[in-house]
Amino acid sequence: MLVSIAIRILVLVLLILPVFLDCYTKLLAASALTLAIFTVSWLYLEKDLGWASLGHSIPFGVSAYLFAINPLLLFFSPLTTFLLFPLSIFGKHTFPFASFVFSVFLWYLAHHIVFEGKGGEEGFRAPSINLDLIYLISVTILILSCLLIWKISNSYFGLKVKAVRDDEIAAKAIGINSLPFKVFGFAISCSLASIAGILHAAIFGHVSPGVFSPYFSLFPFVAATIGQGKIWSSILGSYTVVFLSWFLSPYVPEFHYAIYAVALILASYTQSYARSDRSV
Amino acid sequence: MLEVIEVSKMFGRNVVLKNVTFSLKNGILGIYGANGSGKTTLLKIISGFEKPSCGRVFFNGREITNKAPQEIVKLGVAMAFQIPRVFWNLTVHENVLLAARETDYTAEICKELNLEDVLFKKAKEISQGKVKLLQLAMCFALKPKLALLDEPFASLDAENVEVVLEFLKKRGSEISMIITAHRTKILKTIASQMLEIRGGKIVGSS
Amino acid sequence: MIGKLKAGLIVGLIVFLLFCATPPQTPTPQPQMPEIKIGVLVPKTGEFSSAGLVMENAAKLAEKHAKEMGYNVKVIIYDCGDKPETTKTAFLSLVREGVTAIVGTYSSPQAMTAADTANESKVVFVASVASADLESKVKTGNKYVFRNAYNTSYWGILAIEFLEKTKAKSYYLIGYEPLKTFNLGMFSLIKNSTKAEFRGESWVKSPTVSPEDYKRVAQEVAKKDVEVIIVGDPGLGSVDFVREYRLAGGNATIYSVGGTLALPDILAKLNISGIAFQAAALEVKAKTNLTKKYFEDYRKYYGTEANNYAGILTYDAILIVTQAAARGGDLISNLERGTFIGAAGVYEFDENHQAKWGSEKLQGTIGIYREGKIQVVS
Amino acid sequence: MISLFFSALIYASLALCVLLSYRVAKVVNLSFGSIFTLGGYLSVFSLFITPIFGAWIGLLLHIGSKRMDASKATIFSLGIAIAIEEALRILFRVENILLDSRIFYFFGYKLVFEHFLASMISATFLILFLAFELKKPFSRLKLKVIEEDIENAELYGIDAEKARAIVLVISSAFFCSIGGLYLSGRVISPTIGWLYMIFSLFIATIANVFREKAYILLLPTSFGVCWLV
Repeated sequence: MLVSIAIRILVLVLLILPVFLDCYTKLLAASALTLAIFTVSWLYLEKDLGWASLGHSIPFGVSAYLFAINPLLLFFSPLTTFLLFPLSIFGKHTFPFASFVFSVFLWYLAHHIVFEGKGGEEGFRAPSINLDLIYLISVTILILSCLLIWKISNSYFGLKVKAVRDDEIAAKAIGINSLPFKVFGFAISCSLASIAGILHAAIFGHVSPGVFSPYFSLFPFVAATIGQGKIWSSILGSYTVVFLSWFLSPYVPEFHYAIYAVALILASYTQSYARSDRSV
Repeated sequence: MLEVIEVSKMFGRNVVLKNVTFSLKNGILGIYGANGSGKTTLLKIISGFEKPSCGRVFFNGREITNKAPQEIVKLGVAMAFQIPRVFWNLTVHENVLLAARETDYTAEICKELNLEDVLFKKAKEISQGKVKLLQLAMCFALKPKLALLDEPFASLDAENVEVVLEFLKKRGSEISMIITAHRTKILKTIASQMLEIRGGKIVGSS
Repeated sequence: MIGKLKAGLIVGLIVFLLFCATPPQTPTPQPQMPEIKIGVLVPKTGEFSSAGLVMENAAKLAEKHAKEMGYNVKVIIYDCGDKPETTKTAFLSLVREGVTAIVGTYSSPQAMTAADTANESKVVFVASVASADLESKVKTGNKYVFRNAYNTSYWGILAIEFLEKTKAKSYYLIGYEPLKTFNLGMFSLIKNSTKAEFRGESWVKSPTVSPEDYKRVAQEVAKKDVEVIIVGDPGLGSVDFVREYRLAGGNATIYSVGGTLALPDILAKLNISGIAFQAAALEVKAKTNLTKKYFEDYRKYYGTEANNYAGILTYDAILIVTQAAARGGDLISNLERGTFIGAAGVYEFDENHQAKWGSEKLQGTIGIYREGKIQVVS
Repeated sequence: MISLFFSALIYASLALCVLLSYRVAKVVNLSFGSIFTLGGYLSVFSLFITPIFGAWIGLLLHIGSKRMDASKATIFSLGIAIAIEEALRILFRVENILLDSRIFYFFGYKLVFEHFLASMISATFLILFLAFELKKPFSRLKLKVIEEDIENAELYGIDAEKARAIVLVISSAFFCSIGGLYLSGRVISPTIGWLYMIFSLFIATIANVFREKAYILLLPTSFGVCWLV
């Protein structure tokens, strides 16, 4: 209990503190913040729906691309749900890898996206927004998304979503049609991931095929592993990965990949993944 | 209330049910037969979890053959599986609440089925016998007109068999039931009508 | 016990007081010139880390040479990774170090982001390697961006020059699909301004999509009767293509736009005759007094052959900034007006802040690998 | 055409490794890509150490992911993949490495000797496996039981763990040595193996559709995919 309160206070401090610091720290914090929103979106899909996506960079990256090509296209970003959702036909066990492979495929494909003579491996320039403003927007969105997920998760509706996660046949036996609940859950998660992608593009003012790279597709999984599947600690986990990799990269090349390797190996031992698994 | 007409089911070349026909007005119908005689398949066909190869099923005059299970449930036919299918990561209370939709009724059923002591434990944390009770609780929490109970006494200890028997007798007056079992002894104490099924065919009734 | 503690405390206090009371050490004599801090963005990690190593070595060499010339320079090297995101943060952390200007970056997305960040943080950025469309940035009012590397149209000009010099009668173009936007511009320039006959073009898919596609293209092109093949992919795939093309019996001269096929080590190891390539400078053709020094010292300190594009241009960018900053006053106008000596030639910037490649004193070099040796074509 | 056939042979045998480790060892082994790359880097020193290192990593994989379900074992293999890649990045952060290669004449065709050798080894591997399929019905049956249900197999006294270890060790050793051979003549980078793995994963996925006949249809599938792509 005490630990969880401490974590919440720490997260709040991490959210507020950068407002008073210099541009560089704010950029780092903003980057960690968007990735925290990204992690929260992933965590909802994994916790409440039981689908662990290793290709969550699909909604993240596609929305970032749409936003960069034309900011008005951002309204289409919730449609990215229909890129990720069809992969659920592979079943819960294969879904992580199907989504991972699909995100890698999009990574390659993104090198070929050319629009009005721009793009390709160079990527697109995204509308850049004032850092202070976007930082405040990101903080608001993170808090709102946590609230939203908390609210949905604890409602009767959320209970049905969780029921579908645990056993679709049992859900049918008590009259719950699983499809709409699944689509709804995917839509919530993908929309949040899309928002994170758009914020990411707006912060760096540029979108390149790198948004589909394993760095992003595996990020939420790794952050959630560090946070042991709890929402607040996973936010802290995102900050940890971002800060550690920025600060340690000059000493250990691509430090984040070392963190990734450790987190993936640990995650396969600890039970923090695909929770519906634990039942049967 | 329920009419099953000429229902057959094949898995590949394997015939599991062959021209099964029977009807139920009300009361409790017991179906008995050896393992693999087709009892479970029959219940699954009625509840919509399996599609019959041919034949038709009517409930209260409406055809329910090939309807999705969740639609059949809404018409008032609930099913309790032999191997319990519950929501393992939700608490017992949440499990029953999902079916009952109201807290008071949830509490009532849980009390009747002796689930009160594990009300706020997750389904995966309770014993197998309690899970079996939970499955029944969920089935009846739906307030069905017809309950299909697949081997409700299997893997229960004597004490829990008593609890279930008591419960079924009490509800039997208002809800029709089809209960399957491979032993007839307990079945005879509550069933008003009995069917024997062998090799996918109905061979006798009493 | 307490007594000991007290004694310790008193000793500590005395030491502290003594320390405070010691007069500050006599300051080292101030150098005549104020220190010029130059930030260098190098892709130490990620996809381009092998180029990053070369750039890092070259940057250290530039610092050393500049000091020998009497400039008071300090080079601060930061890792910019392989992504624009990492570049932006690395750029800002260099700004925080208080650098005069920042040079480097490798890929185009990185250079584009660095250019925007330069404008936001009002620090000069000299792109030394990337071939991105930076001129449009300058045109739209970002005066903080310069580029001493040549742009893709100059790639085309060098290719045309090669065709003219060798009096080739026909040529064939091999594009690389992921680099289509680059390749197309260069190809149309070549098609429009050379007398040699165009015999067609093929595109190689990314090996990540089809790992064997280069074989198909190589075998297809080997059957064509053509004198020069111009390869638009300067990456690792170009090596595969060349090997397969020769295996399939093709004997045309292959002209590469640089990159991997311009590396002396690779050429020597590959040992296939008739590979022409473009470079910013080659050791065999000294352009300024720094050319030879760069190549010789690089070999001396790092034990390998010097890189003739990413390395030398980073080296030059540091020297350019050093010379401009040492003149005092506004760095941007110094860069806009001055001329600067580098290892690849004498640099001047045009109105779009692009180094005037192709001018009399600054020209690319075309080399060809033949019978175990690199010869200069132009 | 002949080079296409040789490539198809190599990819078919790589896909066979992927398929076997999926079906028998119950893991979508994502570390094959890095093992392939590792083979390339090791071949700088000697080609003979490649299978040893490969086998060693296979064993590590087996021990590390023992008793894990498919998804967790796969996650584990992804972790190993990234760890190998990262280790290569730290150890070999030098200028581009171009691996040596020799020219070889085969019925008038000019080929890279190492590539030819890789195809021959692959062909042998495929033939041996098919012979095992056809000639040893009992072992084949055991393998099938393991593919169906590993716990059931153990219940009936089949040493599934041993089979798993053998599959992982052999397939990793194979990937590593093919990596050493097939990457010769190329400029290598720590990420180069991914594309070979994804390509063979692709072929294996298509072949997997044919269920029981998958092993026999691997070569035609591989040939078809290579020809199409």
